[in-house]
Amino acid sequence: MSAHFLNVIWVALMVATVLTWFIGKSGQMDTGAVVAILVIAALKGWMIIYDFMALRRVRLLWRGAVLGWLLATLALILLAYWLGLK
Amino acid sequence: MTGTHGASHSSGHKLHHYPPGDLAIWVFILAELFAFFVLFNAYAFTRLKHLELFNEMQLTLDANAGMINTLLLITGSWCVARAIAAIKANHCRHSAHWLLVAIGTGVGFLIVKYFEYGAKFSLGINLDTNLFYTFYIALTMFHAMHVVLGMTILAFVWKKAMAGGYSAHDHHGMETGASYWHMVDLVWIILFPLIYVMR
Amino acid sequence: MQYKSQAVAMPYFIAAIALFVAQILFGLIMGLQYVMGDFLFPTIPFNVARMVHTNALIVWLLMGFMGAAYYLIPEEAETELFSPKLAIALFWIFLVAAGLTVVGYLMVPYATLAKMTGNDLLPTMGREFLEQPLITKLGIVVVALAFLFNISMTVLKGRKTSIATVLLIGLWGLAIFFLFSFYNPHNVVRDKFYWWWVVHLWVEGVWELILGAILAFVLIKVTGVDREVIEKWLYVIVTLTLISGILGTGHHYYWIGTPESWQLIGSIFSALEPIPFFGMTLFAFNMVNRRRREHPNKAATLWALGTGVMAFLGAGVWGFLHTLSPVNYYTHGTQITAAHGHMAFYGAYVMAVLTIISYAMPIIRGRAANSNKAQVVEMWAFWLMTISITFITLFLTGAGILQVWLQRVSDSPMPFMVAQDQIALFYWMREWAGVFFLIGLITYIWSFFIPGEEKAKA
Amino acid sequence: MSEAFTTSTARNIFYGGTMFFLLVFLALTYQTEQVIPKRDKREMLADPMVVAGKKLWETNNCIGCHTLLGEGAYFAPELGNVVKRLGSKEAVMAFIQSRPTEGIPGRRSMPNFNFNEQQLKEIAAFLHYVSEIDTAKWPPNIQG
Repeated sequence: MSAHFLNVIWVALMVATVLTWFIGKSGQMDTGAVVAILVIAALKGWMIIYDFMALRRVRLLWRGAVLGWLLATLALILLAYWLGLK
Repeated sequence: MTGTHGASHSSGHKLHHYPPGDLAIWVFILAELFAFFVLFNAYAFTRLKHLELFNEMQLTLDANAGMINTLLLITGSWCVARAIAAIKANHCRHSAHWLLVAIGTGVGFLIVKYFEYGAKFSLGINLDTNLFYTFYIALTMFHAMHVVLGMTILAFVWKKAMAGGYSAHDHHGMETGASYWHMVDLVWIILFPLIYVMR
Repeated sequence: MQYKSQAVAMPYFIAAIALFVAQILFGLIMGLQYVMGDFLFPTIPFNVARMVHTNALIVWLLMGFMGAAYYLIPEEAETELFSPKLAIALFWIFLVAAGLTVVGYLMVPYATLAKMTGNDLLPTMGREFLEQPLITKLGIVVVALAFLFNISMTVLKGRKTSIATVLLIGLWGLAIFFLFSFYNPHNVVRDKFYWWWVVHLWVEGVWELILGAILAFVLIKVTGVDREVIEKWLYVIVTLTLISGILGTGHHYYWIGTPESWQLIGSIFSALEPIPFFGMTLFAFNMVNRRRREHPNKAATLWALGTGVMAFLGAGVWGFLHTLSPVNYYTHGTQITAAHGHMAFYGAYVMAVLTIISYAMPIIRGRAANSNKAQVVEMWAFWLMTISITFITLFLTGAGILQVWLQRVSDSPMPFMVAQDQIALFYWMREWAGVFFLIGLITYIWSFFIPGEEKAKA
Repeated sequence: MSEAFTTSTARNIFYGGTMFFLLVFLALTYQTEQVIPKRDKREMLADPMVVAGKKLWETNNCIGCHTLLGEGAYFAPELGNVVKRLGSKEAVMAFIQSRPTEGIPGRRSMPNFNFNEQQLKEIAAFLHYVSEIDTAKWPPNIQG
């Protein structure tokens, strides 16, 4: 992993964090906002897992375990919020 | 200590058999992730039954502090990733410096948490104030203790790095510590929007 | 046997089995009292029988742990025991103290016993499982400390293996947490809170370290798998045990006046408690499948595998059934708890002690393994006892579900005693399963008296 | 398992993880001690009758048959709420006193402990104290 690439990932993560915060600050929390926040969280988690944890080039068993954790957690949270919005 | 993940980066497309660091830490990481998985879901589904309480109480939280802490942890994670990149290029001193900055972000995180909790505790809020605060304090405090543990591990790694204990050929131990630290970051990436932002 | 001081384990094992018999006999008395309320009344009231039943269990498991430690520590440390004489002396002190305590329970009304033994100086008696008179408790502390001294000195002068380390941490933890049995505040909530520091942190904490160490030791011996591999497994299992088990204490803090945040913490971490037990099952089977030799002692291997499975079922699965606070709200303090307790103690601790006895006794008696015939009988005993305890657990679970339904969930809840009459059939079936358990135990003891002609390499 | 998994790391995680969770547990214990004064009715312990009652409870091994707040033996009824179930302390005292010495043929029966009037009052005071503890609405109903 080149240092430059890590820097790009870092900046992307910082921007995404501010974006999440901004969505939270600005007005109504509707379905769109919840989905957006969760998608951002998924992307951030994906970057951390692939590039910081360096699981990108590890065989699927391990990569899948952690990615699966990320997606399963977010999916269940989405379900819970979706049930709450109804 | 073996350096199985060290020199093989140039080889390109071949997948590694094991994740970076000691497999023992990965068993621990998976166990911890599972615990947080249960905690997050417990929060999300308990919230369903107490929507008004959770929505109301969430507004009392300091989302700015939450955001700053997210930035700090991400930066810390980035520093550790840079430390690994540096050691792979055999830049021992650089690597150690990156680790120190990472520990610094952990300190920053705890300082922000100190003020955040201080504001809450001075209002007499504690673990048993109401169901939302039970979750808020249990989850964030449990996570904060992971930050402390992660910092402790990084401190050991830093000490060894300063003593020249790692090299491009052998940095298995550093990768072990790094993996744990990234896990602490990863958990917060979900914790922040869940507790502070999403209503 | 590599070190002759290992032989001090033998009296401990024999006494353990003798107390095991006493435990089961009193269990049968209690089981009968559940359906024939006046049985032996007022000579041996239920509470007295129960004290003997539970305290005999605790003491014989402790005897088993001590015997296990005396057997495996010299072999691990590769040196003779620090003081075999001390070990024998402690055995007699412990046995006499335990015997006198049981005689006291049976012969004297409990209140009188309390008065005679100085309970007024420091009231510690009359709390579940910690009913022992003050002097017995002090005796336990003295014996435990002297035992730990003996064992620790042995390890210090010899090789320090991971198995010995984990066993020592477990044993020291056992002694340290027992000290909380001397703390008995007037405040019932605080009394109960710290009472669990003995009970929970024993059986769902440090005892599991002892269990893991015993299992790891026997598995190394019977499978010939590399120590390196087994010790890694051991560390992973005991780590998972303590990271789930320590906070898992919270599942006892739901309804006793403690803060309600424990409902969250206790539910989450005790929900993780089956994981280390599942790890233990995988561990036992994995090692046996990868075995590098065929050890002549098949019975010991069977006990080791059985421990893995039954500990997971009893402690893991049956524990999980009622550990979440919304479920526990209805099941707390019913026969469900009794069902879990029976299978968990048998599967985890009884079987672990029987595993080490099964492995060590033939060797102490001068042979690598018992004769084929003796082993066949022992395996019969294994299946009889294991299947019986499974049925005891199932019947008690049935009784518990019915009890919860009639007394807790129903729109017109029944009084306790009325509900008990409704579930008498389950109690009868439990008692019969108990009889089969006793037959299994007798079979087990019989297996020791079948001559062992096979002389093989140790 | 492979060489990627070292015993020394596994051991360090064991020590570190255990210390970590022990510290969390101690922190929660501290929190518990802070909160329970509001729940445990400790002011009632100022009454020496309650304290004496607890000792009687213990030295007669009541827990050997009964549960108290769900803990104990499951042979006889829950007593954490018995004062509320029977309606009064006096009713509890009368029940304890009325137990036949020789039991009831074919049925479970509580032994007669030959308590004097003072002791009966102490036991009842203790049970009354326990019934006032805030147990998060447990038991689900008055039958215990």
